[in-house]
Formats: sequence, structure tokens, C-alpha cells
Amino acid sequence: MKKMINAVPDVVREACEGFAAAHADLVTLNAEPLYLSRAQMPDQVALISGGGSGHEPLHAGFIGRGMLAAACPGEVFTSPVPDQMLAATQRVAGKKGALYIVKNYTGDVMNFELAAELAAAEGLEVQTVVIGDDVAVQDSTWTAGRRGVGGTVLLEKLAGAAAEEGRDLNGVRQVAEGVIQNVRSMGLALTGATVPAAGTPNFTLGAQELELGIGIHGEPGRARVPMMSADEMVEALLGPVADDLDLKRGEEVIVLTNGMGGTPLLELYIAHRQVLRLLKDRGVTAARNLVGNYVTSLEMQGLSISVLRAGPEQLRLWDAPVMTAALRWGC
Amino acid sequence: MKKMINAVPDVVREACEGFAAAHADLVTLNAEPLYLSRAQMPDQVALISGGGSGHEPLHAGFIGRGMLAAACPGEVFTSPVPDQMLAATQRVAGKKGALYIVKNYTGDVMNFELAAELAAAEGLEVQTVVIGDDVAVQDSTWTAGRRGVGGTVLLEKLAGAAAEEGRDLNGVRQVAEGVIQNVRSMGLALTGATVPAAGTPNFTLGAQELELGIGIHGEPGRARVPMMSADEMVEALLGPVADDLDLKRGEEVIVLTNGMGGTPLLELYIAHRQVLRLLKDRGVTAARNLVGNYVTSLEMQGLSISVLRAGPEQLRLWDAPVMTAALRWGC
Amino acid sequence: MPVTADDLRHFLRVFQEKIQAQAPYLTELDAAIGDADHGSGIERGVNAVVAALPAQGDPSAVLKSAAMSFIGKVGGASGPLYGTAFLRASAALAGKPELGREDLRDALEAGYRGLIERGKAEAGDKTMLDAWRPALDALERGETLRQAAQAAAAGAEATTTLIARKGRASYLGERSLGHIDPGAASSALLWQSLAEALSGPLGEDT
Amino acid sequence: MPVTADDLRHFLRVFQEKIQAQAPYLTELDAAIGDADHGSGIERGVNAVVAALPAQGDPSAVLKSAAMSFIGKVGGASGPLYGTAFLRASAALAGKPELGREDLRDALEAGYRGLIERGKAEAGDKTMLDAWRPALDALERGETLRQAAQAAAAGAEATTTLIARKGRASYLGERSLGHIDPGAASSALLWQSLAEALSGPLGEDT
Ligand SMILES: Nc1ncnc2c1ncn2[C@@H]1O[C@H](COP(=O)(O)OP(=O)(O)O)[C@@H](O)[C@H]1O
Ligand SMILES: Nc1ncnc2c1ncn2[C@@H]1O[C@H](COP(=O)(O)OP(=O)(O)O)[C@@H](O)[C@H]1O
Ligand SMILES: [Mg+2]
Ligand SMILES: [Mg+2]
Ligand SMILES: [Mg+2]
Ligand SMILES: [Mg+2]
Repeated sequence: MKKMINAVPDVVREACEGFAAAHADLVTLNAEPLYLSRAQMPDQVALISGGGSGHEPLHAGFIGRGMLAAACPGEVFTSPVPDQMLAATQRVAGKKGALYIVKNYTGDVMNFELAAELAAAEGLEVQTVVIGDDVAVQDSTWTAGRRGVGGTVLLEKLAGAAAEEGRDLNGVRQVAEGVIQNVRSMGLALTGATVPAAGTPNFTLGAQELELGIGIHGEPGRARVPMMSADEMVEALLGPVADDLDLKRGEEVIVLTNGMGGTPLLELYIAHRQVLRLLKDRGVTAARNLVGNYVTSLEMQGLSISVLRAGPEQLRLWDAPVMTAALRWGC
Repeated sequence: MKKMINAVPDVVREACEGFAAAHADLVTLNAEPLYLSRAQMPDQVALISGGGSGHEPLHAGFIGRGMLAAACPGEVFTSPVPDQMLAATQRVAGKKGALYIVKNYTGDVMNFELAAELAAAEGLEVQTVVIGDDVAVQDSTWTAGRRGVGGTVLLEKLAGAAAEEGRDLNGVRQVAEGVIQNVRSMGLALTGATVPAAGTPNFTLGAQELELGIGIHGEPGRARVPMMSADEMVEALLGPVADDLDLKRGEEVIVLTNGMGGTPLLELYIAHRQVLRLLKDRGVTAARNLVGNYVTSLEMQGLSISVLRAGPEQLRLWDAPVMTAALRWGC
Repeated sequence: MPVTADDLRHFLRVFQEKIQAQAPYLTELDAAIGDADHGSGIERGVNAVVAALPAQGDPSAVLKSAAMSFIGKVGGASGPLYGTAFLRASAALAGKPELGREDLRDALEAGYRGLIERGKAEAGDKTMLDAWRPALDALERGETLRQAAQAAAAGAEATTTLIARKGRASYLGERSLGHIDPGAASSALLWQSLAEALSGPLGEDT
Repeated sequence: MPVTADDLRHFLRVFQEKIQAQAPYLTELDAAIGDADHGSGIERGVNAVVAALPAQGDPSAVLKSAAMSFIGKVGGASGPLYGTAFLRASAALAGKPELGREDLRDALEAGYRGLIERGKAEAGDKTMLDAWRPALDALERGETLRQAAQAAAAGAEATTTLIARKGRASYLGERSLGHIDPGAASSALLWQSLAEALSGPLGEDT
């Protein structure tokens, strides 16, 4: 394992310390229990998210005006514990309450569930949404269901804009649920990722292999397939995403061409070019787009594509000012 | 070679197309000769930079309000040709003229030199600054001199702010020269990088080896050293940088903790934490900081640290509004 | 001879030792069909459990303390799951200064029901339940704790033949076949620790 | 028999063939002490040169066209360097419909001075100059083009013993020792192409 780290147990704490010091104007660090929260919290619905570390800039990179109020980082690829969410809720939830944004993983769901129970017991008003946007996973009530991946950043942006507008908790939750219903994603990996505590990659790929349908935890995907060109990779992802969304000609979308952490921008933009071409072929307008390493899996090289069906309301919320470490415009 | 690309000769063109489509509000693409320029060019000194591709977001990612007017991308790790700079100059240089920002590499310097001659012959007013901030390279009039690396982004930010303020060409050049005199950088690599046309990495490192004193072209560095902890890596870079700058207690700096393209943010923030600690130990104030993959070397995993001595004037220019694909604040 | 709070403390220390020894193996199992954190997570948990063990207190208090450590320090799926199991076991023993065989079985049954409530899985879904269920069945058949632990180990081993329907491994679909479920493996260690620490007090080692 | 514009066109085609065959090797040399683009860059150059070759025109026009292709298509250090060399050689031949041995030598000398002016290096700095200088010396000693080409090849080979002081390899300091300079290697191919294409017309092959 070759990583720029010190001792393995210190990875998350040290990274959070560096992050908080770099962005002192935006965030405040609470060391124990560990969470990061907005430096100044206005009187509005507080969006609280969290999850395993290793997906940076998700979630802490999205704390700030127009997005999250707080983020609770777990160990690498391990959901945080309820104490963290409870303490963060106590800090940022005002009279308007808090919305938990949870990626659909058994661990995340259970830990946020416990936190919500504890928060309710303290009289804090909390609602929860769970995002599962990965079409690589079959959706069924018999399984853990679809996992939350790249679409999470689109969700946090739109729900954050709704909270910043002053909507009440039900209103913000409805915006969030609208995003969850209308966003789909799929990803692939060119290389694996190594959890620091594990020391070796979860999977290793040959020079001519791709892992298709990966999540964001360095876990293997649905299938191992032969290496493809960038254009073919995009086709392999965008097809299932657009089909599952049942995208129709004439519709507008917000599209995220996302790198898995170790993907150079040069390659992401090559992929993005094809994303836009294929959408155009389908008669779909990419009304807004975002390209970069936003929802990552440590140093993994790979790509995910997220598509959100967007009407005027969604576009307005997308365009609303945002000022966070990783996403900024309009202010 | 495992890359998300199509045909090797199409890499740069396709990436530029994807970039321009993603950022149509900020940039306009000119296909032949290849350059990207600011979508709306106000009447001000035009900053033009360029260089080999593979360093994204440098330079095209810094086109926009408060930074560059145009960027000329060469092939991967190959400086662009004079036609590109000439055409870009014709496009963006108004009455106030243009400043070429050139990283000190023999090829870049010669190609920009030729372009400046051609532009002058057309009556365009052009001045040039050359940045060489890498302390890993011995500075001497007998050699090619220090190469331009991470400090380039700080240079483009400050000179861009000066241009946006409406200063004249001499004034903007002086700001740029002030940055060049006061910025130093050094880098290291945990992994090599593969030029698409070459197909294999320029160097490969064992599991317990680092390449110290690398540039940004996947070239080998000054020495191969045993693997270190993140804190030790930062020490190995920051020491030479601070010493060469002759940083004194009580001084203020702008510091860039830069990833080489494939470095996850989690690790960069761990490094950044130590950067801030070591500066503090020296009695130096990190008045501003920037953390991310900004001046990169394809998919290389590694770190560079750039430090710019900054007085109130430099801090003011740093804080000035900037709206580009990769750097945004204040607007 | 009944089981005391001290015996349960001993059980938790044995569990810690076994987890410490097997953490890399558990992580390896999780790397194959999950996200490579089960070993480090559960090790963080047992270390916290032992560090926080109350010197005083009855069996219920010991298990409750362990539950809070699992919930507060592990995260992921296994933290709330083990935490809930210990919490329910603790509740089932409330007020009892010592435990007989029946008490212990009731507590473990309550823990198992907690796992199901929290995780909404069932036996056969390729989870830790597949170690617990056969172990509890053995106890119900009147077998010893050691036999129950063997059943847990066999159950964990047999998860290789199951396709995961719950937890992270479910994303792999059929590709989850042929791998041991990491949570079932750590649960087998839990049952093994119970057997080693409590067979003596229960009088099953004679 | 004098050298004609057609002979120069032939020389450029031979150069193209040799570069195409050796591009991976040149890139390999550049990977060791540079940035792994010399082969692809110079190949882009010669392909552009041949594609743009004017069907009409005197020797000076042919070389000028080649110069513009190098400057306009290669980039990096070697583009402007080769471009400048061809530009100066073209200027030295202005107005001459055919070239004798002296004309050719003058043109190559002019090209060499162009390299020095553009790159500000000198022989011994481990650059392409270290292939050109011994080749020109051979011509000045009255040796044949083939002998000059051999001298260029030997010069390129001998760059292994030099520490780079100019160009990208200079960043490596002493670590540049033991490697052939890529630009010197491509220049040796240029001289080799000159010899193969022009020895006949010059009457040196008899
Ligand atoms: N719904 C569930 N019910 C019971 N056990 C589960 C469930 N989901 C996961 N598990 C167990 O948890 C184990 C994984 O634990 P761990 O690696 O700590 O969690 P995570 O999957 O969040 O990384 C699995 O091997 C499985 O035994
Ligand atoms: N200042 C210089 N003078 C003469 N030749 C030089 C100089 N700098 C570099 N070269 C030559 O250029 C070659 C590298 O060419 P190339 O790889 O195309 O450029 P770059 O270094 O920009 O990638 C070197 O091997 C060397 O022969
Ligand atoms: Mg996990
Ligand atoms: Mg180059
Ligand atoms: Mg796990
Ligand atoms: Mg080169």
C-alpha cells in the first residue's frame, strides 16, 4: 500500500483537521464526536449528511451556503456512528429542524436511524431521506436495494438550495425526494482502491479489464469486462442510466460526469464529450453539467455518470448560489 | 496503458471539446489552431498561457474573470506551437496588449518566443514572463534553469486580478514578476505517469520508493528515496522551499498543497495539515491556502507544495473575484 | 455453577483476543464481497468494549456497556447490529445477578431477534444470521455451548453456498457465491468465545 | 551531379521513413531522461513535412516548407529547433536552383548556427548539437556525407557520457549520465537520411 498518510488510525481525523484548517471560513470542526459543520448557521432547515470517508469531497466538501449544514465522516468506507449525527444535529438544527441525507447502505441507514431516534428523544425535529441511485444494482424489496452514489451531490445541491430559500422541513424533504426519484447513476473502474486499514486493493484488474457497475467503496462490480475506449465506456454507463430513468426526447437533465478519485480531468473531459453526444442523440438536453472528482473511492481510477431529470424548478435550485469547498457559483 | 481515452492522437482535441462544452458560459473553443479563450473578453490586458496538456486544470481551467484570457494546449507534455499563441493573441489582445505566461521549459520558451515575434510583426503588443519556481532544480545560467511548476496557478491568479483591475501591460507584468520572484515549489511522486503516445510510464517505483524532486511531465526527479509518512513527505518538500525563499518569522504566505492528478483529497488534506503545522513552527502565517489537484501530471499520485511570500497587495489580488472552471470565489 | 458478570467480562476479553488475531482475515473476507472494513471495524469495537468494561455491575450492565461501545465505535452495518444484539441480550437479563443455561439461551435468542429487527434480514440471506441461527438451534436441541459454537462455525462456512440478499455483498448478486460472509465469520468467533469462556461456569466442561 | 529540389524531397521522405520506424525508440530514450514525447512529436513533424511538400519550387522552397511544418506541428523543444535549422538552411540556399557539395555544407552550417541561436546551447551540453557538430566537422575535413552521418551517429552514441546542461534532461543532473540524448538520436537519423538520399546525386556513391 502506497499512500500519503501517517498512522492508519489517524487518517480520517488528520484529513478532517487539514480540511477544516484550509476552509476555516466555511466550516468548523468538532473533534469528538467527529463532525464538521457550517461556520455560520443561518436559521433554516439544516441538511446533515455523512458516510464513510474516502469519498471526498463528499460530504464535508459540500458544507456551506446553499448545501449542507453538517457532515459526519466515518472511518474509511465505514458509516459514521449515531453519536456523531446526534451531536451534529444538536449543533445545527434550529426551530426548522434537520433533514438527514443518507446514502442507501445497510450501515448508513441503521446508524442514521439510531441517530434519528436519539435526536427525536431530545425533542429535535428530524426527517430522513435515503438515496439509492445506482442502476447497476437491481432494485428489489428482497435485497438491500440500490446504493447511493454520484447522484448524492445533485441531491445535496438541490435540497440545500431549497433550505437556503427558507422552505420548511417538509418542503425541503419533498425537493429531496423529487431528486431521488429522478436521478440515476452507474460507474466503472479501471483500477481498484486500497482501504488503508486493509493494505491491499479490494480487487485488482488486469491491463485489459474493467470492472463494470462498481459502487463507491472499492467493492467489486457486477461484471468484469474487457477494456474499452472512452466512448464505449460512456455508452456502457449512460445506456442503463437513461433507460432506467426512461428519458424521453425533449426532456432536460442535469448531468454529472464524475471521476472516482484518481481520474485525471483530461480523461474526464473526454468522457464528458461523449456523454453530451449520446444525450443529444437521444434528443435529451443537458441543461446543466458538472465534471470532476466529486463522489470518489479513494485513489480509484474510474468514471461514474449521474443523470437527473430536471424541470424549471430543479434548474432554478441548481443555479442558486452555492459556496462550499468543492462547489461554488453565484456568490 | 489503461486510460479512459479513444485514439491517442485525439486525446487533446476531444478533451478540449468536452471542456468547452461543459464550460460554455466561460470559454470558447477554437479548433484550428487549437486554443480556448474567454467567452466574453473585456477591454483589459489579456493573459495568455499554454503548455503541454496533461496538467489539467492548468491552463484552460483558469480561463475566466480574474485569471486567463486564453490558453493554448499542446499535445500531452509537449509545448504548443506558435500558431496557437498567435491566433489566441489575435483573438483576445486589445489595445492594452497581452502578457504571455510561460513556464520555463526550453520548448515552451522557444515556442512562445516565436509567437511573440510573429505577434509583434502584426503590430500586437505582447510582453512575456517566464516562471521557474521548482527548487528541486539548481538555478544556474549554464543550464535550462528552474522549471515552472505549481507556482504557475498562483501567478495566473494574481496577474489575472491585476489585469481585471484595469492595470496596463507594464503594471500587470510587474505583478507577475513580483510573484515569480517570491514563489517556490517542490514535488514528489508515489507513482509514475504514462504519456498516451508512449504507452508505458516514464518511471516506475517500487512499493517502498518515492521519486523526490519531480517536475510535472512524468519525468524522473532528482533522487529516489525510501517511502515516508505523509508528515515526512511534507517536511522533505517544505524545507527546501522555505529555505530557498528565505522565509522569515512573521512573514505571511499563500500556500498551495497540490496533488499531481491522481492524489485523493483525503491524502492531500492530511499533507496540508502538516504544511500548516510546519509553517507555524517557522513562525510563518499561512494567510491564504489552496488544496487540490491544480497543476498535475496526468494520473500521477504525488504532492507538490508551493509557497508565495505575500504582502497586503498580494493578498488583495488573491482575494479578488475569480470565476473560472477550476478556481472560483467572490463572484 | 452459574454464569456471573465476571464470566461475561472474561467472554468479552476472549472475544477481543480472537478478533484481534483474526481481524486481517475478516477484512480479507470483506474485501472479496464488501468494502474491506469488517476486521478493522469490529476490532475497534471489541477494543472499545474491553476498555469501557465496568468493573462493577451485573450481567445486564456488562452487556449493555458492550452494546454502547459497539454502537458508538464501530459504525458500518456490524456496529449497530452487534450493538443491538448486545442491547437486547442485556434487556433480557435485567435484574439477574447470575445466569443459568436457560437465561443465557434466552439472552442469545433476544439478541438474535434484535439482529433481525435492526437488519431486516432472515436466515439464508448470507449474513451473520447464518452463524447465529444454527447455533441457537443447537442450544434449543439441548446441545452444549461448544456444539453450538461448532454449528455457528459450520453455518459461517456454509455461507459460501449462499447468494447475498442483504448487506453490501448483495450488490454482487451471483458473484457473492463462493465467499464466506465476513459478519458470519466474526459471529462464529463470538460463539466460539462464548463457548470457551462460559462452558466451564455452565458446568459443560466436566 | 548537383543536388536538386527533388533530391531534397526524396531526403525528407527517407527521413520520414526512418523516423516512423524509430519513433518508439526515440520516445523510449525521451522517457528515460525527458518526458516521453520526442518520438511522437518528431513523427508528427515529418508526416506534416511530407504531406505539405510543395510539388514545385527550388531547394530553398522545399526546406522552407519543411521548416514551417516543424514549427507549426511539433511543439516542444525539437519543433522550433528543427524548424529554425531548416529555415536557416533554406535562407542560405535562396535563389539556387541546384546545390553543389559546398552549398549543402553551407546550408547545414547555417542550420547548425540556427540551432545554437534558438536553443542557446553548445556542443557538449548533451543535445542534438552533439550529433550535428561532429558531422559538420567531418564535412569540413572533406569527408563524405556517409562519413559525416557515421560521425553523427557516433556523436549521438557518445552523449551517454555527457551530463545534460540544456533541455529537459538537465533537471536530472548526474542522473542523465548513461543515457543517449533523444534529440541527438533523431539528428543522427537526419544525417543518415541526408547520406542515403544525397550521396548519389553528389557523386559520392561511385
Ligand atoms: N441486513 C443485515 N442483517 C444482518 N446482518 C447484516 C446485514 N447487512 C450486513 N450484515 C452483516 O454485516 C457484515 C458486514 O459488516 P461491516 O463490514 O462492518 O459493514 P459494512 O457492510 O457497512 O462495511 C456482513 O458480512 C453481514 O454479516
Ligand atoms: N537548448 C537546446 N539546444 C539544442 N537542443 C536542445 C535544447 N533543448 C533540448 N534540445 C533537444 O531537444 C530534445 C528533446 O526534444 P523534445 O522531446 O521534442 O522536446 P521537449 O523536451 O520539449 O519534450 C533533446 O533531446 C535535445 O536534443
Ligand atoms: Mg463499510
Ligand atoms: Mg515535451
Ligand atoms: Mg464492510
Ligand atoms: Mg520530450
